[in-house]
Amino acid sequence: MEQTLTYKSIDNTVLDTLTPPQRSYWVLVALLFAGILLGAGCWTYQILVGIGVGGQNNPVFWGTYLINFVFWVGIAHSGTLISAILHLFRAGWRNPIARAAETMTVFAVCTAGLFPFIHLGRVWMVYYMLPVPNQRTLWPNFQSPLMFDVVAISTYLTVSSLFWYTGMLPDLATIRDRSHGLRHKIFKVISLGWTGEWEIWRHYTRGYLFFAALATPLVISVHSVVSWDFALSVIPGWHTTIFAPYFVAGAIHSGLAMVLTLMIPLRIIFKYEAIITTHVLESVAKTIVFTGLIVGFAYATEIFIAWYSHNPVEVESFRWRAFGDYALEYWIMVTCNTIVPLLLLFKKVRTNIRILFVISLLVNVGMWYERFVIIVGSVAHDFLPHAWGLYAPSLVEFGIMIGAFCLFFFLFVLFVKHMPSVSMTEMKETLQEGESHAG
Amino acid sequence: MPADTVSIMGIFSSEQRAALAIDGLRETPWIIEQVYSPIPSHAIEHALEPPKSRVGWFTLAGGIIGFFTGFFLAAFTSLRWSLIVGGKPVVALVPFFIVGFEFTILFAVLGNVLGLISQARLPRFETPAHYDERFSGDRFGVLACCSEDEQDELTRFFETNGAEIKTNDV
Amino acid sequence: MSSAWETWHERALRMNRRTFLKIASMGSVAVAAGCSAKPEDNLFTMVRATEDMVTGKEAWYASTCRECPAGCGVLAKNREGRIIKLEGNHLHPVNLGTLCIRGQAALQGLYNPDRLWMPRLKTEDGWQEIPFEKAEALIRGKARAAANRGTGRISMVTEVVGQTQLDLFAAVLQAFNGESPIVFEPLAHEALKFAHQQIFGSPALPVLQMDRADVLVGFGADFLETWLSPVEYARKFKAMHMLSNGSKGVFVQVSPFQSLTGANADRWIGCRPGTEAAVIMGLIRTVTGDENGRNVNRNLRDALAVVTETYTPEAVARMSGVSVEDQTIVGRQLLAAKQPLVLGTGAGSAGSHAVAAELAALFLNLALNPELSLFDFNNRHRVEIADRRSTVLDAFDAMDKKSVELVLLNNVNPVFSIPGGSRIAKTLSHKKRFVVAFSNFMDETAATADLIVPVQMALETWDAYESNTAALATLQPTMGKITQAPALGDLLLNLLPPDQRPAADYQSMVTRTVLTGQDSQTATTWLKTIQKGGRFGDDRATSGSPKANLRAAATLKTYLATLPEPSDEYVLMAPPSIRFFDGRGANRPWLIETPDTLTQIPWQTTALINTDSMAADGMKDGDVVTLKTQSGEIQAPVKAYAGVFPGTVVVSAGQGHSVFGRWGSGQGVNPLAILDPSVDADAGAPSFATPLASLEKSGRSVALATTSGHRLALGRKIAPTVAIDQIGHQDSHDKPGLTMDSFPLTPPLPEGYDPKRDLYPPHDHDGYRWAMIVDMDRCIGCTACVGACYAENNIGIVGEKRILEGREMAWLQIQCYQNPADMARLTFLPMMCQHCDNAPCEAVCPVYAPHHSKEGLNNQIYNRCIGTRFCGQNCPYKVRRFNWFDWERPEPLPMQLNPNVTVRSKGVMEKCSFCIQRIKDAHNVAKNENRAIRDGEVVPACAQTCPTGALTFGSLMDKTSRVSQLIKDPRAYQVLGYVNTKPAVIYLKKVTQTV
Amino acid sequence: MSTQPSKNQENPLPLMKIFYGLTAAGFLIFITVALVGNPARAWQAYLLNFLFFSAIAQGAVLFSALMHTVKARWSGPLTDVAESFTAFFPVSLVLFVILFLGQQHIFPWLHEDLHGKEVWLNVPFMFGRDLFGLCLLYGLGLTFLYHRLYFTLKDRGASGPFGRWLLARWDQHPPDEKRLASRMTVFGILYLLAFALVLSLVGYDLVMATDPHWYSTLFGAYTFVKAVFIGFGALIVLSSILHLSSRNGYHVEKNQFHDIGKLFFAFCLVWADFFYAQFVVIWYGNIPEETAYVIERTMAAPWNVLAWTVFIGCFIAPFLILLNRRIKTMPRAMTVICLAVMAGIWLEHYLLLGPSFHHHAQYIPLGWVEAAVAVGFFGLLAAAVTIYFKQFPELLVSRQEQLID
Repeated sequence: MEQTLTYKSIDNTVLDTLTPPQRSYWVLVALLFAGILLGAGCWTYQILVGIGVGGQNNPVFWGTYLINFVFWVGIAHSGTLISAILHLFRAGWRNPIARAAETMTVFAVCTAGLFPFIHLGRVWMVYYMLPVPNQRTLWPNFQSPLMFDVVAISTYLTVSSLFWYTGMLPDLATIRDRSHGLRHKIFKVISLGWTGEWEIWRHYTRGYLFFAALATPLVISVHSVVSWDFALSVIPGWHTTIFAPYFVAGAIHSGLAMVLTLMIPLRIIFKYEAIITTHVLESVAKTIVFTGLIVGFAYATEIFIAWYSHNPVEVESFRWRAFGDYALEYWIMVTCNTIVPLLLLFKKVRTNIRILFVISLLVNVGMWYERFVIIVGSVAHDFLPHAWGLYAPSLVEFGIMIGAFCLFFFLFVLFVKHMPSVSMTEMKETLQEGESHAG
Repeated sequence: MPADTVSIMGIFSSEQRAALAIDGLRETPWIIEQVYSPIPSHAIEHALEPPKSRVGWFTLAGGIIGFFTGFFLAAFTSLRWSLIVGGKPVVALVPFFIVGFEFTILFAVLGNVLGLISQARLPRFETPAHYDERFSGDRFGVLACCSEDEQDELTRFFETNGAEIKTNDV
Repeated sequence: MSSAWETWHERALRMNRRTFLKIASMGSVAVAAGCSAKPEDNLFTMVRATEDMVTGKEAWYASTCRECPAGCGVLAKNREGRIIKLEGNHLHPVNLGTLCIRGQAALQGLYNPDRLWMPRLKTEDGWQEIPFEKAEALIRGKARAAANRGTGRISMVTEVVGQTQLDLFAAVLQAFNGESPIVFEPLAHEALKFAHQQIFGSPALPVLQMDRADVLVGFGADFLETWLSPVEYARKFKAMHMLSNGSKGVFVQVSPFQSLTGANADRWIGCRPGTEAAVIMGLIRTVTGDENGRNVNRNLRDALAVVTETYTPEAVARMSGVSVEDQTIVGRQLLAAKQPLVLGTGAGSAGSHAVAAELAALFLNLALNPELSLFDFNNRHRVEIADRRSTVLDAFDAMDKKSVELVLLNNVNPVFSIPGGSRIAKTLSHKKRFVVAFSNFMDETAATADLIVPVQMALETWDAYESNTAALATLQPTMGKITQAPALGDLLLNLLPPDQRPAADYQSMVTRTVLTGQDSQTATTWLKTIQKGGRFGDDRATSGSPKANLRAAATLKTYLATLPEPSDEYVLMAPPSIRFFDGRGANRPWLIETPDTLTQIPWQTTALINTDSMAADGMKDGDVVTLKTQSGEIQAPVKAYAGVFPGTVVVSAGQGHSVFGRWGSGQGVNPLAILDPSVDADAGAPSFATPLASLEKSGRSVALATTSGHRLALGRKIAPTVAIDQIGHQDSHDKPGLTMDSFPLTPPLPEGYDPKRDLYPPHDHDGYRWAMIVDMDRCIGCTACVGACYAENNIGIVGEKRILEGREMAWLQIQCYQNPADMARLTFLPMMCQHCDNAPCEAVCPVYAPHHSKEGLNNQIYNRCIGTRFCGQNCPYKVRRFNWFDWERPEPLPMQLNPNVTVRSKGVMEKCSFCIQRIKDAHNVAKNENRAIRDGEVVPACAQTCPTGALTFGSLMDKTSRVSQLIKDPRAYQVLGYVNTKPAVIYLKKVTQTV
Repeated sequence: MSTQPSKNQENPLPLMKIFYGLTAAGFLIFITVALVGNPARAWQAYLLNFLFFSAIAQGAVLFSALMHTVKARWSGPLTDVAESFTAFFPVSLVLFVILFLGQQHIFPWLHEDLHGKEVWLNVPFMFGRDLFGLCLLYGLGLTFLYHRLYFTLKDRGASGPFGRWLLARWDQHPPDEKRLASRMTVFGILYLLAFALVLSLVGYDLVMATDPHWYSTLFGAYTFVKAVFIGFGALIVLSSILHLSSRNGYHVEKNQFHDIGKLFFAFCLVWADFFYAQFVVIWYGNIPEETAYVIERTMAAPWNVLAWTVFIGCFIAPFLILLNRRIKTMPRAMTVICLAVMAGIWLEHYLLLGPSFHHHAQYIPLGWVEAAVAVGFFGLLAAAVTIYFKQFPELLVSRQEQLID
């Protein structure tokens, strides 16, 4: 496929995606916006009446809000992973999807960032969590995992946005040079007068490398921090050392799946076949198998150590996970996250776009349930039997969840139609390498 | 530069050609004023052998500052009231390390951006006259200057290297 | 149990200082009571602040609890003119400073939003509010008319009241040619009284000196819940049953339904309903048998021989289902006892069976202890003045015959609490008859009246009440008026023409009662008495126990004939409950919201069925069944319960009101309605048990609003027990280690830290390290502490729906763990915030809302909390409570709110604070007197009210404090200690003994 | 350690003699101590070194499998060297079997009440499963190597006896190259999986279980990350030495050194991360079941000294040094750093095992016995690798055009 690509064809393919959209597009946008309004409505209602309109209770103080938070932060991960780590490893298949992945990251972080607010009992007091003293010079508690979150997530948002924007600069210039009128003016500004002269490239390449080098540990740290929201507690099923790597792997797992979920339709709609080749999708698929195996390994380890520990609380906690009230959720999680991805070992499956798409959806579902099983399943059944309880999400929570999904896709849909959803410059680089190998 | 010099822009359709031209020019007394490229080309880099960028120092500085900022922020704030939580020491190094780490990354990145825009002198508000819009697409430009009398020679040099010529008269 | 006495004595002494503080003065209240104002007026503006009414400072008034006939002494805590809390009066001999949950909830009667503020007259178009003067005039008119038309045209039915009031009633009725008032009490202990009458010649209810017994055998008397004087007997029971120098008394309960009382027995033995008497007869046979060395009075033996001969162990086993072994065990215990005491059935068995059992029980007591040294015949419970059920019913039936025109009802609800109450309703609603209900609530009976006149409640009025012969307790207005209602006494006095009035006003009558017999008649004496809350323990006649009349054996024989033959038909039992008594508590949210300790279910009424028979019938918890008797049918969800004899269905009485305010109406079911309305002919005892015509599954099933997820500890060291001979022995096989079983006690003090184990350095506390010791051997699960906690800490009421959702708010819960080996063996675990030294909840909060105070408390700053709920999540004990909503408090309930405790708004986490407001008060007092806080000076609400002294609070820094002593107890352990949170609540294991 | 090609004949092979010498010396000392001196100590040293050197070999081989699986284009000559460590696999297996003799001294839990853990912690089962695991791992490793060799030797020839034999075999019945290629990939992947599982198992069984009451879910992963860390270290050391030694044509590009250096740096960070991930969780929970173990090793004397040494030697120092870009491209410098790190990890192994064996030690009981046994094991490893290169000397011939597969 790559041979047919030229600088021009790349530019044209990408620029064609920026043509004025048809009505159907705006309908979609409108629908998504309606979804957002629904979510916003539910949230307002919750603020007015009280957090009790959700399903949380004692002992399950945390419900879908935290589940969705972790879910979206997870999604947010593979963006930077693909972009940064694979950039360091110089894996060629990264370039076609890097831009979309980074975009996904930025929007996913925004979506995730909403949930801690939605989750709060007194969201109007949220500024207590900002690092500013109150009138009696009392500051937030930096020993709290939630403060780690505040620091980590905001850092992550800043860094990934900057990374994303910096990466876009050359492409913005390209669009500027191919456009007229208002769009020209806008892109003239946002491309910061990029001229691709060597003096700029010299520093740019270097800076971008450091970006990647810094983003990589950041990705890992951020989801480790998220995992420590749970692991630093004492609750059986939460308090376990494997959580940090396990969550990171899980995050990448879900993120890659989401990349496929986004890329496959994009590829068809925008005729990206030449750029986002099946080879690229395959590589993503293979990585999913890998991450799937890691989370599988983690599931197994948890169960094994719980059994090995002979600590009655641990043992019961994990027995109940697999065979208790949430057994269904548990097995959905295991199946979708570790068993189903194994299908991708077969080239036939990998290369069949439809199946690939379905599997990517299943993994997303599985990862959502993983968070459910961990967050709800552990506290519902912890130390004192008399305090055991169950939890089921309420309609309000579902409303907000729908709103969140709509918000994410809303932003993404707006982006792909107005910004280069594939990095032209990096594609050209890939092309260059391709030639040099050929020659 | 002296008043009697002219800048001539050779526009190349391929990276290699541009690179060769650059190599060629560096043998001659003509000065390469500027090189334009849609991609960070290795070939051109080899040809130009530009000095190493100093962006990294900004990044490093940012990182170091960040680490201590984060760490001391955490320590300072907890010492305002010295409240004991969970029986842990008021200044708890182990968890504060996380704060320190995140700040390291944050400040390092900010330093990096600062370095980038200061070194590359971005943003720029007007594009140079000799800039060709294709430079952001599929063309490579080499701008060299010579004294007026050598103008034809340089032009010929470019053409032999398969470039199209773009001159902007001063 | 001398040591037991000491502890109680100490308690009293310790409290004395404070007591005098409390009753420092009154007087101003008289003023307050004198002035009248519109109810809606804010109290504070009404009450003139006088020396004892300092804003921001509480004043205490001694009075008497009238929630049940026991008549415990209370101290009412008055802030800015309104009572915010009731505590027991330490000088009152009945309850020595403690209260039960009903006593705690009395305030919710006072401030009940459904309370009536104005008289209501029934008209064609519904109820019409009329002024009190009009109501009074109306009654006077009716009374005059009735009196003129002839004698006996006026009758009155009253609850159990003090003698002063009773005399007044009599006088007034007489003045109008009426008959003497009927005293109606749903739980009137007719059978017991009858037995006493038969054997000793008078229907007395003597006070028992249970505390001096060493072996106690009960046959259903629920003396920890409703029987005679629960608080008193709870204390006395623990006095005999608590561990003291290595031994403790024995308590065996033989009954069809375990009930809370049986759950506290060393051994509960189930028997077929109604056959208690048979078991007792078997025991008499054993005891009076020649073979054992016990010298039983020959005449008695002969008298009984004829009756007992047929009751061979096998026969008894066949009738009652109590195995021969169990009978011998109980017999052996009784024979070995020095001071045995046998209690008959409580309410909860059919009339004649109860009579038989009570007679037999008395005879057994005689056989075991001829001089009945544990019966104080000179000191008798007030409730004995209540008329037998038969008398009450006759009175109502006679109304038509005698064409009674005016009926006065004083705070009684026969329509609800008498089986077949509908008949009474019919009588009362007869159009020719004018019925006046002196009642503060619209209940089933009031609804049938023509005129409802609210009168002052116990805490608002002057009165005197003879809790028992030895204790004349006084009542005084403890607060400014929130109602214009007159005292009943005054209202009745005004009915009489001024010249015939025995006194100008009722208060002076009370004064007279109080002063009679006192050497000085001065106002100061009166004042002192009022301040103390009554005249206690005056010297009274000390005649020995009366002569037993052995001919009663014959009566016993006839009654034994009525005992039921073994059959497999279901029997419905409707025992009164500790929370609702006869049902009068059913409109008080604290009582409804507090789960029944045995089922852990609030709000709902369940039908308890033996676990095995339920499984056999293929029923599961929550299945709704239809219970049919001759008198009707009810539907209730079933709940499996091991402490029920197979073939018995237990539906505790009290709920299921048709009319009883917003919380009472339509909540739960009323089993009384379908009980057999007939009463025993001679004894006049009603039935609280009736054979079921049928028990059918309705097919419906409801969710049970339980507050307990699971009832077994699953081998976790949560509520362990220790056998009495194992105390002090290392309970875990291996040496102190790191695992759940081997983890050592780690006090929340620097010495609790071990550098080999702890990653954190120990931290010191500033002067005090507050801690609580919970003696699980003393906890009887009565939930008085829970009620006190609700009252003290302004805890919200969430309602049935929220409970089902798992949003209960109780800071302190009595959890109940079952013994997997014997599901009927229960251990009660009072669970509240453990104020850990390494509290997992603190560190995870991003805003320091929970943190560790200098005195070791786990503080929760409400206005700092942003509701991340991380703390609740990370609390191993799950004792943190979150305000999911703003909880409703309809007016005038907010008047009860404790001004020293924040009322939490939605979105905020809360939990037990060790009553920090009381600690602060103690700090202020100590500071003013410039000394340290004394041990025992700070008493949290729960510890203060506990009738058995199971909770002890103090500072661990003070090495001489009681907590510091108790923590050395070999029974001491910490729940989940191995998690290393170093809880400041240390539990003492429950002591079991095999019987 | 260096090895030399059998190309230049005039050179006798002193190296082999040296290595055999070291081996012999080490094991003589071990046997003497084990028999007459202090058997416990000898066997514990044996266990320590077995774990350490096996991990090196396993980790180094992982490099080749990994590079092949991710189709990395830069690894070039490094993979050849990485594969040479397979030579230690058979040796390691034998060493493990020998370990069986010392069971009394290396399994403290044999003398404790385990409250039901016997189901898992009993010698036959443990040896059974670990032996099986190692066989599986090594089997897969060797099979992978076999396929690799086919392609390597095909276009580079083989003069060593074993190499010749292989080539001859393939000439007789040439295998289907496509199938071979794909099977190679499969075995590469399988090796990666087995690596993770088996090393976790070994970590749990032979290290974590020495304190049968302590557990940490991450410990298995921690073990194999550590193995990768030192494996890559060894790889760098060996290839640098070969690169520097004038006596062969082996040559590694600057950027290749840079890349492997970056990988090593990365795993330095991962190792630290995995350590911290366990430490912070246990620190924050403060649950004695977990803390006691950590406190004894990191905070209480005498072991805390060792802990700090390890931490500085394996993380702080390398981290600060390797931040610098140029240093990664200097074979000499990298050799020193890697050796230091490996020494550090060796101590770390000792830190994990020591306290379980020596309760309430007043001083760190680290001495010549451990050192001697280490020397012995080193000799074995070196010898094995040398033999490997004697079989395939072509691997050390410089190759300009680097093959990519």
